[in-house]
Amino acid sequence: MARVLLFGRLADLAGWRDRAVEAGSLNGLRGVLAGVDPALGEALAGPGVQVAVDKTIVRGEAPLAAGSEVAFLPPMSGG
Amino acid sequence: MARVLLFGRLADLAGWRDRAVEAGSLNGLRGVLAGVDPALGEALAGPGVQVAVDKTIVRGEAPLAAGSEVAFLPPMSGG
Amino acid sequence: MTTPSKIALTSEPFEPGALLTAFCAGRDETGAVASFAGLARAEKGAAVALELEAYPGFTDTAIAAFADDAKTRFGLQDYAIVHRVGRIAPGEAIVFVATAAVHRRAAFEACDFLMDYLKSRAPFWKKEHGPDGGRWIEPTAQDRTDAQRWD
Amino acid sequence: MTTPSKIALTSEPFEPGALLTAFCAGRDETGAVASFAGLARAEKGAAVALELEAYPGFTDTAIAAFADDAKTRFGLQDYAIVHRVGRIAPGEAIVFVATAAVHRRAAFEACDFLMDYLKSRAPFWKKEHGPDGGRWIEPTAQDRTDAQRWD
Repeated sequence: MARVLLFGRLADLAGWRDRAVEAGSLNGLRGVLAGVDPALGEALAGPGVQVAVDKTIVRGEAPLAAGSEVAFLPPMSGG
Repeated sequence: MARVLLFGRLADLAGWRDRAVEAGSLNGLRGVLAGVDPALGEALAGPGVQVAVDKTIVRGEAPLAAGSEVAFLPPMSGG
Repeated sequence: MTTPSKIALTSEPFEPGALLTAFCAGRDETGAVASFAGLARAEKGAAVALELEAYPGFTDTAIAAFADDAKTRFGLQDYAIVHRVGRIAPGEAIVFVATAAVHRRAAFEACDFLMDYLKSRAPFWKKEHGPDGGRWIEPTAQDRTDAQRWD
Repeated sequence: MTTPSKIALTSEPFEPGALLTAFCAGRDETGAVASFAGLARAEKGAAVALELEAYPGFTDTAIAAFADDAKTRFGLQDYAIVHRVGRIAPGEAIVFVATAAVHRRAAFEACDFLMDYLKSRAPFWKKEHGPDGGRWIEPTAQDRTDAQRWD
């Protein structure tokens, strides 16, 4: 199980911001999320959305260990 | 009588900073001060020393009314 | 200076003046303390509240990495950064940055530099709540221009 | 803003943080408050005290004229300037400047501009007291360079 965190407009779109999801890789996780909520799946793949695994930005595919924290980060606005 | 104020190193040099002096003009006042203390007279005429009469900078000669306040201002250092 | 430089994210209102008092204490070799307080604007009623979201453990780490680089770049003795998160009412402080240096040029430039980063590139997500609801916003063109001054 | 901009010369120690608290109060349309505190340095014992002399009624008038021009030039909502006079111990505040504006660029630049003026051209006379006595000092080359940035 990975812990998935959504921020900003992604959380508003999904209607949740913190959920446990069964997935062994980032692409697998994207597939699960898109299967449940296609609009969210599209938004997660949209321009400017970055992904952090265990608080480190990753690009492309990555394996997920049990207990990994995966955060989807829309474009940052600054404070 | 004019009220004469000295600032910064001029006051240290003269040994006073506030004194009443009888004079009808700025040049007259300079003459009186130089007569009493030639080193001070020279310092007051030195480079960068400005004169304010009633808190307004004046250049050259100026008449002094009774009760005028004359301040000799060495180069300003900023705060 | 032995004072540790400090970054805090807080969901509670804070007082910039109190932070400045703490930051200035015991600084007999500092000379220059520059600071900046960003306050939420009411926009004559068009802004009801500002909502800022951070990712704890990611946002503060990113800010610390940036600020420690700035400390070296500008030769700071010290800095302090406090950033509000959550819902912020008009007039309340959003951010406070203070920088300490021997001379004022370094203190001013570092404070300005840190603010440009915090306002344009730091990992926050910002929602403006108006009378008709909320909207997520992105950096302004001015924010990008300000940040690029340092590149 | 209805807050009157304020200039004060004081022979008593003052607390920059307390001044910032007062300056920030009730500002729900401000957005940006930049401030600067100049503190006396001990110079590892080489500086025992700083002594600043002002000409009341002349110094404050000159500062006010300059600052009011700056307020217009940078579109400030408000400013506050408090300057210590007399004998100042290491670690004590010499000067505090705060500027309020809608956006941070104006607040920062105006604060920097006012400090350059205060440190280099404002009508003060400054004496540094060290272990071996005091000496009157004049603006440094850096002060003149800083001030000339704005000409």
